Amino acid sequence: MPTTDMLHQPYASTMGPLIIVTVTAFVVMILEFLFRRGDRRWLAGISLVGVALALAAALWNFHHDPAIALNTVVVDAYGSVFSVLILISALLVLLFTLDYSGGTKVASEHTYLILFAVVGALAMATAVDLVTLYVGLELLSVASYVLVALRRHSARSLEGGAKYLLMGAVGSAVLLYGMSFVYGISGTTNLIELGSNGFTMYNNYPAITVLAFLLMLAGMGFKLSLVPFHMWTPDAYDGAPAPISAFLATLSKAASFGMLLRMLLFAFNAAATQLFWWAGVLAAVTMVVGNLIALPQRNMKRLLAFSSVAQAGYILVPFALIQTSHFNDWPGLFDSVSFYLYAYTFMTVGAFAIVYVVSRARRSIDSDALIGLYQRSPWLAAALTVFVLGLAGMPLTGGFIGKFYIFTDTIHLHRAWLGVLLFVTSVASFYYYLGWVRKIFQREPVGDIQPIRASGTMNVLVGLCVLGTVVLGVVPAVLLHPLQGSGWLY
Amino acid sequence: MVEYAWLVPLLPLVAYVFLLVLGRRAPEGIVAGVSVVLTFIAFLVSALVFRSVGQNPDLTGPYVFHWLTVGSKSLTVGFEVTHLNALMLVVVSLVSTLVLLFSKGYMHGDDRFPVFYQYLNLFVFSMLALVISPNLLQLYIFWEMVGLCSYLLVGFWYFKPEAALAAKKSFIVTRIGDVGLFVGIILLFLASGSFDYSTIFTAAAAGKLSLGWISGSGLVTLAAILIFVGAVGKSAQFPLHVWLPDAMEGPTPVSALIHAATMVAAGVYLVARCYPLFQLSPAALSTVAWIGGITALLAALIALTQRDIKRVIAYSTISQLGYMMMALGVGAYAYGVFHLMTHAFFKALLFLAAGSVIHAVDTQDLFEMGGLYRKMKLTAWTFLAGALALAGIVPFAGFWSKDDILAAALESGHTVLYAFGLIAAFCTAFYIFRVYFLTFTGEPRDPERYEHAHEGSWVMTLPLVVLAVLATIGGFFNTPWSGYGLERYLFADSPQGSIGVTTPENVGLMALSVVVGLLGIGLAALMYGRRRRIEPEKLARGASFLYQLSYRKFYLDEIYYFVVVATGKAIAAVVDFVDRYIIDGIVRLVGWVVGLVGTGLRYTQTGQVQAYTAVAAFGVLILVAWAMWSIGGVL
Amino acid sequence: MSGTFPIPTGSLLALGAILFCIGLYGALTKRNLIIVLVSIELMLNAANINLVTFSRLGVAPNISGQVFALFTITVAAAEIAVGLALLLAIFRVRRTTEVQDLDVHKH
Amino acid sequence: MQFFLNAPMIGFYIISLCILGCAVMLLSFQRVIYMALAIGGVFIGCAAIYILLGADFVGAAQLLIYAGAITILIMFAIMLTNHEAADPPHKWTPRNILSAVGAVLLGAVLLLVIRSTTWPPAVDADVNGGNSNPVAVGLALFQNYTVPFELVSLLLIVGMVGAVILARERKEDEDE
Amino acid sequence: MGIVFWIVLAPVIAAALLAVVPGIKPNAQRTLGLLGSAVSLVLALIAWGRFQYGTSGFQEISRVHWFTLPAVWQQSDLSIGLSFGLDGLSLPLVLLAAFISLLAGLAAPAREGRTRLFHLWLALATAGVLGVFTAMDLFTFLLALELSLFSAFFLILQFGEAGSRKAAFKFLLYRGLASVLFLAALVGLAYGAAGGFGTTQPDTQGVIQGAGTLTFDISALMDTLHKASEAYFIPHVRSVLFLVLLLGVLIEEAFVPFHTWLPTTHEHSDPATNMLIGGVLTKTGAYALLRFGVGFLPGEVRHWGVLIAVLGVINILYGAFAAWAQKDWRRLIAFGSISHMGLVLLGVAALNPAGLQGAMFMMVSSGLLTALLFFLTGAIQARTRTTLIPALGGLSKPMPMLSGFLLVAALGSLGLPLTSGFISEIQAFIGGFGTYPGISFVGVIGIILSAVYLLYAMERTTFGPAKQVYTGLADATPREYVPTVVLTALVLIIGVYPGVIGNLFGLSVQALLRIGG
Repeated sequence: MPTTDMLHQPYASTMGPLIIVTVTAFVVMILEFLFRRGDRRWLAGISLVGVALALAAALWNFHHDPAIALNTVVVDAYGSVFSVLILISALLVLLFTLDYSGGTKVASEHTYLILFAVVGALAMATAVDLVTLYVGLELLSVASYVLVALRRHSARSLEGGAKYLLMGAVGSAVLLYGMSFVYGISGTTNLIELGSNGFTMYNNYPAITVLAFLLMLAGMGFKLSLVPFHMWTPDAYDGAPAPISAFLATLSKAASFGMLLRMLLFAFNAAATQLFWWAGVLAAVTMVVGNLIALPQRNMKRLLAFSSVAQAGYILVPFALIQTSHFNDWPGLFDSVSFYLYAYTFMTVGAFAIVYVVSRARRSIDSDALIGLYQRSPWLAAALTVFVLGLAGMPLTGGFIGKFYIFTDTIHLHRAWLGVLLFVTSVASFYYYLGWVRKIFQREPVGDIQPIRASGTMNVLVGLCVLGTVVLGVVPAVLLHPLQGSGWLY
Repeated sequence: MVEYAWLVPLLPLVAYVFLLVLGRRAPEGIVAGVSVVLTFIAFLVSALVFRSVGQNPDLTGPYVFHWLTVGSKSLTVGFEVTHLNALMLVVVSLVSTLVLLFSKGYMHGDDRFPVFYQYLNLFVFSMLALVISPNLLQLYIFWEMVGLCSYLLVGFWYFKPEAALAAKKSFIVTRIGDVGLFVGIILLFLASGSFDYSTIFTAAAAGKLSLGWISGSGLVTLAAILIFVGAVGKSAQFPLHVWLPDAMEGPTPVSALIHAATMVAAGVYLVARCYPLFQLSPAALSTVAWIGGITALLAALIALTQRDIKRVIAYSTISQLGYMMMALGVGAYAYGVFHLMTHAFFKALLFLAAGSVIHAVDTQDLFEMGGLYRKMKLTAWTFLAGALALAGIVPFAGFWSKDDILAAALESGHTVLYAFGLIAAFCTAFYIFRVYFLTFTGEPRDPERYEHAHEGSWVMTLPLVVLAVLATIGGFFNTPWSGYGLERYLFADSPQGSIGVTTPENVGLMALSVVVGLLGIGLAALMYGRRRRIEPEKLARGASFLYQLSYRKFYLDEIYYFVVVATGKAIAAVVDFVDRYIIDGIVRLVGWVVGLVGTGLRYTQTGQVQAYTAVAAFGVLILVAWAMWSIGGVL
Repeated sequence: MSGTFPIPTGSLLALGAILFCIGLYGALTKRNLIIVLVSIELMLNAANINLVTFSRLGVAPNISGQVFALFTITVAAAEIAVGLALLLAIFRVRRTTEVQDLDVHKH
Repeated sequence: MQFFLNAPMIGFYIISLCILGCAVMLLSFQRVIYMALAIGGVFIGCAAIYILLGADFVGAAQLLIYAGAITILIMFAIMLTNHEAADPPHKWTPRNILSAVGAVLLGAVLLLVIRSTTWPPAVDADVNGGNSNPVAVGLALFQNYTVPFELVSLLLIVGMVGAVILARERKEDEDE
Repeated sequence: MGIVFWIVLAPVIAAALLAVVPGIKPNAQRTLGLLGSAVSLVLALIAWGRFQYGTSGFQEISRVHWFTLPAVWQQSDLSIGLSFGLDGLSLPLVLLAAFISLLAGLAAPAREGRTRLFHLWLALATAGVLGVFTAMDLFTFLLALELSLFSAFFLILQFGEAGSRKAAFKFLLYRGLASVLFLAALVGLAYGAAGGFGTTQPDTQGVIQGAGTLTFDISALMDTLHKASEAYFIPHVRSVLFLVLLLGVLIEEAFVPFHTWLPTTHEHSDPATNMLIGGVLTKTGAYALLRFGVGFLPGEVRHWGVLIAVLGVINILYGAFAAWAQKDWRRLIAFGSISHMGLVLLGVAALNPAGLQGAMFMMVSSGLLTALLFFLTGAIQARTRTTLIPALGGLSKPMPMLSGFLLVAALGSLGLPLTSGFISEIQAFIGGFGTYPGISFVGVIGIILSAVYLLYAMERTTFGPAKQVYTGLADATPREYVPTVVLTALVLIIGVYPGVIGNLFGLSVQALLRIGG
């Protein structure tokens, strides 16, 4: 085990975003403690600035050669792609909270808790060490548990938090148990070392390798709400404050996918063709169940929860393709995963935001609250239409390109049935997504119509999300081009 | 002149377009005038064509233009004049002119007088175009067009439910036959690569018609029979004759023109036109003969008892068309065409006369007429001429043509068909004089109607007179005294000389058929004449079954209704049921099941976190156990 | 000092596995939220036993396993702290600590 | 795998028995407070195993954090909530049976996997690199695991703050 | 950016303007929407004028590179773009689509507060179908298909009558599924053509090697698949791909037994939507069958010819019988069009010039006639408030012109000569009899049945005694004359001189077949 020169490490180019967000988190926390009274929305402003800086740093990292710090944190293009995604969703979620905390009273600590969670997420995206990944995951998770339960006087919120915590803890126990086996048969927790002795590992301990892989996959499955580990999802999303639901659906999921990809591929690259079939099974089950269960759902947040389950299934599809691909092909798979995640993030945050605005204005979370939205607020109606059409995979949104990309992957790599299943279940999802659209454009009798107005922040947020969704659909090259250069060196 | 034959159909088309432009409010005089004049010019042109064809047989080649390319084959349209269709042109345009003139009087005062003339002109155009078509495709096109006109004209009084029904029936029943023609010409096209008569006949004669799945001779027979099926529909031959009597719901001039003189004869014309093909297939020919014979007899038997004046004449038409078919079937090509021509004259005459009567008394029921001779002498006399021609009494036109046919049937060895023909001839004489006596003689049965009856204006009587003259002398075109002019004329189409058989004079047979005709007239006179010797009612009661059989048209309409229509409706109902409840039911079931599964899955979200964890734990268990089992060596 | 270690790897791992399953069973069946949390801790402990075992007896014995176990312990502590705080909050609102009573969310 | 008796082996069996016994007790007690005590036994037993395996520092940490802090925390939690809480007597309800089947089957699969694997020879290796165990752990922490170490500190802060946020009574947001 | 690009883009621009320009009056909104289709139509007519009759390939090619999918496979990137072009197969359908969408826009009544949305969706749907017919690569095709799917969904949903909700979702789910099957089959074929399903054995790690460059370009794929489809496909893979494509066609085109969405949709949609769906949208499946089925896999078409032909005949008869039993004009028209499109299957199965040409004619003809029928029944419905056949009757009296045109449309539908229906029918049957005489023999019964159900409906609609309630209803207004006369004229023009469009696709059809060997 090499000793490490702590002083001469490429901190800036690797841990820049991480450090910036951490510092911001502490600053916000301390300021929060110091100024206990009054409106503290400006704290969110500070955190926004911090995240924006981190985002700039992460983008700047793109232009750097891949580097590794402390044997642990690596920033290659791949890490940057995920860091940027995480920071973008953090930005959106923070914008969301700005409006939310203005409208609803929640414990004001959410700002720095979110920032800490972002730190965990960034660690998950950039670490190449099982311990770091695990700790990052837990940091994200623990912060999330608290965030979900943040409306401390609401049983819904608390119970959502408790359920998330219980299942999350079981999940991390399963994950950890799997990790322990990986460590046992390789003798290292470092992904790069793991990658280099993967062959020996698999050849000597095939059963243990498979076992460890599945346990880790399942453990991550809890976080990613893959079927059958998804059942906490609707309850937690339902109970959590709206921005936190969006946070769980996007940021948390993106980070977990980043971690899953890196962890599983590094640890099991040699055995990839034997192992990733199981990801395909999970993806298939997730797509089918996630979409079916969403069909009769009327509660908008729960529906979005199930939708996010189904979408996780779509994103998992490329993982299954690892089974049939060459190592050289993998970057393409990551590209499709990350592209879809980007598109998904914009669409989902936007949808949550509008659902929040509408449900607050109409004092109902039932999807019937959407009826007549087009008359109440054409802008929100149009935006929500864009989001759900995107989630359904309509052309000219990022969702379509993303699905198409994943689909071409499945054909490339001889898992066409998964691709077809993806689209078939998407067709089933038309039913509930467009069921919303139907309600949005359904006409209400005149006289009952009170316009819905969203706050400025919310409009900015929704605008950004629409922009993201549409830009990714119309000029996908914006993202595809940088992705093309991405790959990983470590 | 032949190269101007296209003018013949074009002139009525011009009239049609002109009327279309004039619209529905045009004055009757202009409408009728333009139509009659243009059609009359068409008649003159066709007469000139007829003459020049007769003088110079070499000028008849087809004039065609490219129409559409199918694969490597070029389809053409154009016109062609043969001896046969030159004759047809004359007949059609002549009868058309007369009927158009007659209609001026008959339709006077109708709301849609211009529309009626539009339709008629369209019909005349289509019929003439059908006749001069140089290929089967074009023939089929106009074949359907005349069908359409028939549909429109039968349903002209659309507000009468019977007319609507009859129009529909006429179209659908003829369409059944048309499908046969359709398939037939497609097969011929596939086998020969062309729709042109000449190409097809040449190939057929050379034995070069071939398709992979059928022998050459089999194909000829099949195609001929399919073409004949088309003719059966259009010419109202058994078993597709049921539409024609119903078509009498249309205005009477329509019946005269379309359902007696021209369109229904198109089937006969078609068989005649395709005669080279039929000649190659004895089976097809005997099919034609037998269908014709059966139709002639059957329709004559039905006509015996009908009460509606137009229906009697309609069945008569069917019967006479049967004669023509029989003639063609037994090989007497020239006689078939000859009868077609004479029939056109006397049957148009009969219909127009009947129309004149109907116009006068406003009823079609024979038993509401009577004694009209006193009011309508001209009509009665002309009707008598037509009736005598139909009954086959020397020297009226029908005698010559019908007698030739009967003689040819006997000559060719079809004794049974000859017998059929003879019986039918007896019936013919009987029923047409039954009509005559019931209508014109005796006492008026409905005095009120009788009071209003009067002869029509000259536009109505002139055509009657012209046709009566033709019905009287029309037979002389093909008698020993004219040197069998028509035969010679027609045979010029064929390089081999005569087409089919001709028979020598047989005075015995002639006498026999005249006697039979006279017997029929006599019986009619005994039953319906001034001094009744036989009570028809008693007879009807005495032979109740036979009477009912005839009066109910052998129950064919009912049989068809139950066998075809009801079955079809039942299938439709079943299909609809299957569609709504089984196919769509399955679809809804799938949707329902999916929804149910979704709802079921939704109810797995019990809110119990330990249940959630249990599901997850089983998920892990299944994954791990499955994997361990599949890699082997562990479980 | 390379001798043979007296305890077979399999036995230690088996102990971990059994503990893991007992923890799982507890997490699935115990009614009190605290005990459920505790059962989950058992599962984490099982993983820790594995880690420490492998740290000594794995393919390449090294200290990492122990360090990992330390991290796990810390993480578990944080997790249970939050869990217990959550429990208190729930108790305050719902006056219960039974898992079955967490049923606000359904379907 | 050879079966032989020696001091560490006997110790291992005793400790294992303790751990599993306590764990089973945890499952079968009805009073919540007893369960909490049983868990303490498990934690201590684990610490013994760690020490047996030469991981002295981890064992100590286990004792301090788990057996000490966490058990106490649990006690507090029980006291603060319904300290009379008790499970009803154990019954084989369908849920319990199903859970037991699941757990047993999973255990069986895991054990079979472990048994079917040929583990590397149990070499009595030195993992401490010549240092004492705590020093070795410290070196590893600060050389290779600096980042997780820092992260875990954040985690602890989050845990602490989170616990405080959730647990404390606060007036300002009661009017929600 | 060639002319074809603008043909597709014009409605999109119109839609975008409709979406963003605020505060314009409904009439202006309508004009804006119409302008989009009108520009498309004019451009399509110009393209027609410039059409090079001597060539069979795509003309007027416009390509726009859009983005590049970093390829997973063989390190070759997949360039995704929009490329449009016209050939003899697509130009008639483009003209049809532009025409009918313009007329549908004209036919649509002004709607209280919803004119904007209606024309927006109409324009987008138009752009979608135009894109489908002009697409020169698979991605463009699929994209356009989806666009038309969603836009039409909204048209049905928001502007239909009671029950339109279920109908819209049925439409969406069915056609969505069809799109998926197209996607699977077409992308699969493209990969196959690039050697993706090569006969090369999997290597040691189970990874299958391939060779060649991936392209979505339709003409390139036609070449490749024609030359070497044996080399690139294990036969059963090719069969599976073809069957998936066929299934997609069957669903997309509403063929029995996957048709139930069509009657439901028509029954609950407004006339203008029905014109668009019945006239244009239901031709995309058949177009795909020609373009991809025959164009890419003629061997498979031949192999499965009996199946396709039998399906065709089943559709002809089933549609006709079902139409006979219908009480609602709109359902009747729907089943009638199913029956018509059955003939397309028969023509395609025949795989000879006459059959394919008949299929093309039938698509155009059925489009025109269905649109005309829907327009007329819509106009009648606007007056009588019903399309139920038993409730109508004697309409010739109050509205002779509408009745007259309805009759023309019905006669065209039943394949009367000198209408486009006949040209289609006879060529399809010539094709059918050329290859499958026995099956075609059964199919011709459909000719009788079409007369039966149409005349049956006519008898109860326009004939008969005039009903009291309908006296005094107005006949066609000048605005209604435009679509009626234009559509009728087109039906007749094609019927009288079929070469007017037949010349367009003659060569393309032969090109399809020559490739078929």
